[in-house]
Amino acid sequence: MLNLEIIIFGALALITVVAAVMMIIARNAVHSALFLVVVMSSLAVFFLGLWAPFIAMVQVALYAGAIMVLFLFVIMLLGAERAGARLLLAWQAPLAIGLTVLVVLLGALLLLNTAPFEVVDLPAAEITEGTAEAIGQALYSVWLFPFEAVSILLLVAMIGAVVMTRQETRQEARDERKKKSL
Amino acid sequence: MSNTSFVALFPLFIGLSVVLFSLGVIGVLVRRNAIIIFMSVELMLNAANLAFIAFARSFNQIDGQVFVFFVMVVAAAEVAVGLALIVAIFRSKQSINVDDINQLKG
Amino acid sequence: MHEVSSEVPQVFQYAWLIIAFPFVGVLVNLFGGKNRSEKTIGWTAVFFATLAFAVSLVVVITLIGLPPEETKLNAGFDVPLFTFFSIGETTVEMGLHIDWLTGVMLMVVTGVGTLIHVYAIGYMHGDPRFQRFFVYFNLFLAMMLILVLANNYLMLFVGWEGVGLCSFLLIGFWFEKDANGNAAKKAMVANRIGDYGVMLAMFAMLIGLGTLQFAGVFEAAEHGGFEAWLLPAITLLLIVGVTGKSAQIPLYVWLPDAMAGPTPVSALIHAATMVTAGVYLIARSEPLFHAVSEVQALVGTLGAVTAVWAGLIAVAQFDIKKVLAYSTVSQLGFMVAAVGMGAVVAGVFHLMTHAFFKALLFLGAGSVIHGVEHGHHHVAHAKHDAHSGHGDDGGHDAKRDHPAETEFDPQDMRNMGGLRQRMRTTTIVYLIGSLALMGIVPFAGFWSKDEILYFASEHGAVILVLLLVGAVLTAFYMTRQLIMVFFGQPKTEAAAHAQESPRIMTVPLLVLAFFSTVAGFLNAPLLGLTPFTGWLEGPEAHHEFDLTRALILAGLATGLALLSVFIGYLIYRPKAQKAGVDDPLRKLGFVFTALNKKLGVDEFYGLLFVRPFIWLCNFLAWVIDWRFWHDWFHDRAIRDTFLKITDFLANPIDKLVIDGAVNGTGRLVAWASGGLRKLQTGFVRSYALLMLAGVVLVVAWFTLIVLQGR
Amino acid sequence: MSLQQFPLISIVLFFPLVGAVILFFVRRDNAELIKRFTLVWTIITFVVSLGFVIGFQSGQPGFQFYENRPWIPDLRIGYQVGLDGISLLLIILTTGLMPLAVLSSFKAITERLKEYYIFMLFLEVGMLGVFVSLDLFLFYVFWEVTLVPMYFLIGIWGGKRRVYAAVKFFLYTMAGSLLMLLAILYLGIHGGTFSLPELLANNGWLREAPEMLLFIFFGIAFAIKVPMWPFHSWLPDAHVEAPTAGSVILAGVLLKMGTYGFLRFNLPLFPNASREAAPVIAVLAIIGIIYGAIVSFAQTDVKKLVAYSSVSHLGFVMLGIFALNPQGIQGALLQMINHGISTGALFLLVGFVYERRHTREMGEFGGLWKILPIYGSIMLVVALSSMGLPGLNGFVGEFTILLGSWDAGRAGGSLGSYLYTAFAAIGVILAAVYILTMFQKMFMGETRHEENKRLIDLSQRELWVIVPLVIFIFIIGIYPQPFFGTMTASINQLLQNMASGAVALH
Repeated sequence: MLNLEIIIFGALALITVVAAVMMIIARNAVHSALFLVVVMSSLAVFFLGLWAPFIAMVQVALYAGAIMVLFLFVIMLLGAERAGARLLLAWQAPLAIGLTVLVVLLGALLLLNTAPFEVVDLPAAEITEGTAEAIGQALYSVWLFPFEAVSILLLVAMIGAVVMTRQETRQEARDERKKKSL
Repeated sequence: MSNTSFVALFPLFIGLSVVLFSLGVIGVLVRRNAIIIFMSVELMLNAANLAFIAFARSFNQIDGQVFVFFVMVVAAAEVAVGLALIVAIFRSKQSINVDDINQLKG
Repeated sequence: MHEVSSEVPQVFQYAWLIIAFPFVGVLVNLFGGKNRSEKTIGWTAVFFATLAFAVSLVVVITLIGLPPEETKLNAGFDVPLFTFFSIGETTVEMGLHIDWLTGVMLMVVTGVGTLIHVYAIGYMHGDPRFQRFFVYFNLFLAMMLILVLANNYLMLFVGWEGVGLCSFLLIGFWFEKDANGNAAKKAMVANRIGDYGVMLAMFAMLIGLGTLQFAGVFEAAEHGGFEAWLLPAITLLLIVGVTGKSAQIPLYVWLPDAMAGPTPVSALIHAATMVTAGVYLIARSEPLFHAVSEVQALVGTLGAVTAVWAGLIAVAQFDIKKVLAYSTVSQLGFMVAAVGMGAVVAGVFHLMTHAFFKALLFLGAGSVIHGVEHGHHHVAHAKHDAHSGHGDDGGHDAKRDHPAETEFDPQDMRNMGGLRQRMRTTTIVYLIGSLALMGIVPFAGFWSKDEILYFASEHGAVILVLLLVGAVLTAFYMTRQLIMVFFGQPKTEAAAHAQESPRIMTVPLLVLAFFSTVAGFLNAPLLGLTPFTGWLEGPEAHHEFDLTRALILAGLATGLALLSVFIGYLIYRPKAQKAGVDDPLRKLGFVFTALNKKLGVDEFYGLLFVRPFIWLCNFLAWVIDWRFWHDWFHDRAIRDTFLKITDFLANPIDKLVIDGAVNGTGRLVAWASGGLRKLQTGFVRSYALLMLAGVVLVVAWFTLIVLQGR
Repeated sequence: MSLQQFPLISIVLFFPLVGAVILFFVRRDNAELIKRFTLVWTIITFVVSLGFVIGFQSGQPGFQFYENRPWIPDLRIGYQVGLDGISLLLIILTTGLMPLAVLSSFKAITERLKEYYIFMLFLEVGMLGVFVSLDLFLFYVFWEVTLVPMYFLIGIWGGKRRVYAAVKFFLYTMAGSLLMLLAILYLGIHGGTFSLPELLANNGWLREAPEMLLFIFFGIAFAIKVPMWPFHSWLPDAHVEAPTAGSVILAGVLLKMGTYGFLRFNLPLFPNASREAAPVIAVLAIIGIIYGAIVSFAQTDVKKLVAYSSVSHLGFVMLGIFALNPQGIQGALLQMINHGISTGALFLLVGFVYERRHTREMGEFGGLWKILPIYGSIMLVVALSSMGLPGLNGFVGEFTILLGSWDAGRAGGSLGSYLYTAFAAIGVILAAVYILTMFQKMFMGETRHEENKRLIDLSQRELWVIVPLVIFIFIIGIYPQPFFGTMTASINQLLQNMASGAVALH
């Protein structure tokens, strides 16, 4: 049984990592986006296995669905599939990769040298499952204030996005010209 | 799928999270396409989410999941604003190459 | 001696109305006077002045009814009003003080003031700033009343400076002419110099004696217990103020220039009331002066010298008002000498009579000017029928109607002569005023001047002789003026066509003439009439009166005056008939020119004070403050030094870099600085990379700690 | 008293800030709305601040409306505010001048309205903060906060050499305040707290402190702000270049921050040093009085004249403060208010005529009184108040200051203070000279310039700006006791503390 778990995990993890790597190295931005969708979907499966069905659903709907569609939309809109012809900072790539590997190794070293983490498996009945209800309970009781704050943040972001991308209307352009002539 | 057993793989989940996060970092540092950089950031966020969920499961607490929820909301907001920024920049500079945007050069 | 009666009569509680009424007049005319007719404005002002007069009258009548020892000088009643300020140990309480000195001043100020208000309605007729004039006039009345009603030096000072302000405003009333503005400024500044002294005197009093209330100050001065220098200092500082306000040497120079104002102003402010404020101040502070006889002697001499000095200058003036102005300075010298010697009653008495006859003379002169201008206008009108379309509105803006003929000066006595035929009333009242001023029996001036001379004879020969000379000069220049203006033949067309002034101007003249005649009998010791002394000094006061000496003095003074009149008549009578004849006194040559040029005092002051001051101002402002401190020190020295230092620091470093490229040491610097500069690439990704490097360092640090901790 | 517990100070303090934030969201092309909003907002601030006057208990020397909240507790820095008799009138002056300054800018400011009014509101926050802060650190923060909006007010809406003036203003003040920051840090570290009341309560540690050095460090910052001679060089530049409202606020309130600083910090914290430095400062103040007056006389630019006259007037204030007795200090405090009113009004009036003729050279005017009778008359009243005519406000301040300076000699028993006073009082004469000369040059004489003949008298809006100030000129001049009454208790306590602090050290 353990093996089955490992196999499932291993397969999914492999898919995830490969997709992530592909996302980074893909020349075409559209491809990158599609690989990212793969990563996110497989992560959703992980979430499901970790007793978080609500988050898994949200992950699929929000990330794999909405956000990625937005990405694709912008890529298509700008025609930016192949941006970045000039390579200014060539030396940066190896350095970045090296540093990342270094930090991972250091982290590993750190973890291996700390006390091992005891994981106690609980019987199914005692596991708190992240159902919509449970999350809702938590959100509207303990986390009410952050929840509201985050909703305002969302609103602000929405307005900001609208303001930034808004085209100047003709009326305004005319006003601007008038002011300059004054 | 089993109810309980994934928890035994807890270290692996953390490891996976680390790998994905590192890939995100490399993506941010290596790619010049602003959109891809953005996607890499999303990847990093997702990696963190995975760690959160794994920890929530192992500690048997719902708070981790709630936090993931918040992270997602923030990510959504960030994407909205970020993409709007990219669009705005593209309008003025006809490019989304971050290396072209260096007005702050010292 | 200075105890304040506890029972204040009910009437005095309302004495503040005396001040309030003119203020109400100011407000009414200021805010309600726009677009009103001259009549409304003028009579409103007169109305409020009359109200003040009425209340004053009630106060004075009440004073008569009270026992004299309660109402004599500096006994009187205090009516507290409000606390002006109270800080630490120093408190100033605003309030009114009512005794006979106040009573006399009230009568003079409101009485003469009201009459001149009436006169001004006629005189100012047609002036474009008619409203403003009466606002100022009422304001002046209010300020003067504050001055005389105050029960402390600070409130007195408020009135003191207030009247100075009104004087400034009214001298500069026709401010279009630069000379008027200059005269106004000169008056205010000279007064300010005097006020400086009064202010310091107040500090000395408030700190040294603990209070500014008259009663308290005098009591403290009597009891002593302070440093010896305090009283001399206070009195001397007060004298500085007096020389400013009452136009004594050395600050008298503003008063003749002040004649630039309209004539009613000269009469009210610069003859009858404001300039006597200094005399009032010394009279009021009599207990202080009493204690320091040296200062008294000084003041007496100062006044006497001023009397002669100004009398001399008056002899050689041609401007009808300038003669009167110097005469005023001279007469103020008499008063100051009197109160300086301690003869408060005589000084105040002369103040009162002088107020009547000098106001009369000024108003008479105004009437003359008015008439001559009218005549001039008439002549000019006939000549230039075409271009002067104006009717005969007020004579004094004839100049403005005929800018081409500004050379005609309606105030120059050489343009007059023979006016007695055309201006009968004016001539008569002017004659009365002149006789009173000369000190001819039985007019008011005789009695008051005689009393001053009597006290001077008690005090010492110098002052007496000086004052006698002053009296002789007075008689002479008044004779000269009378003959030049009223007698002989008209010297110009204008004088020939002069016209008597309207009733509204002559009636106040007649009233004043009446008082100039009879006011002297209020204090005529030769006749045994001394109610005035009784009022001011109380019943117990009683001087040893030497009748023989008084008679000799009176005879001497009158005789000298008559002699001087006769001499004047001899000199001027034959020459006064023809036009274009110069002053016979010019034969004196250099002396006359010097006197005519006012002894060069203005030029002297200009050379000694004004020009150096202006030079100093310009030097400090432009050379020291601007070119040196602002431009050189800040902009050049500090800023450029800073720039040079940075330059100095930058260049050697640059050179180091170049040198280093040669000898290798600089390479490190170049590399480091280049590397550091490269960090500021503006590339976001580079920054992110640096961040990652930081993360690596932090994690490495942690790892190190953990590994070490094991 | 309920009003005392109500956090009125915080409300008044941050009310303009809220206004600035709201203004931020107003469309910039809606000029009328911006102007009216700012005006109404500042008026409301003023009305609310009148609560201080109503709730103020004048017999009490301590801080009232006191609030204390932790801010940076680790460094023992607190948000500690309160007011007493020293700051009360200055606060009212600030809130009261603000609507007038705003109203006066309605026509003068035509560009970047929104930023202008936002800066004005910011400035008000800073100024109020300076006057209410009881924590040294908080005080410093507000002190610097006032610099920024003023810098922009001069630098953006100023005259021809505005950038030069703004930079000079900024650098000059900044240089001084850095020294003050050092001294504040020293006090905070060695005294264990930044709170002024606490520092005063246990000032025993000051025994070891280099008191004179700290006094000088604080003193230079304040002296530059005052500005005391010879640190006055930034003032004419700043005043001449600043827009009218900027000058009004600068002269009316910002300069008072310096003198207020001396009163609030230097005297109580360093009593011995104050006593020792008093003669020196008095001499500097007297030089300032006479020098300012003399230099004013030679000016041809009327705004510069008024600016230099500030040097003279502030010299009086400094002299009063360092007389170190109730008369001098209360007189100085009242003179601060008076100067705010009179000089503020003078700058406003100069601004009015500048808006009409676009020049400030006195030679360009002459005979204005005939054409602008209302303007001339108001100018006369204000000018007279500035030269200290009795019955108007300037006199009361100058009189009590000189009285205090005269009194200062009684304790020492030397003739020195009498000489000081005699010299300082020369300033009163000189004030008459330069003010009257200015008045004569501008308003008397013939109207020589054709342009001047077409000038129109004050509009209703301008009257609304200037008349309140004129009314206060009269009120303070005739009945000053209520104003003195508010400060008596605080000043007495200050002097008592100084005396006892000095005794404790010897």
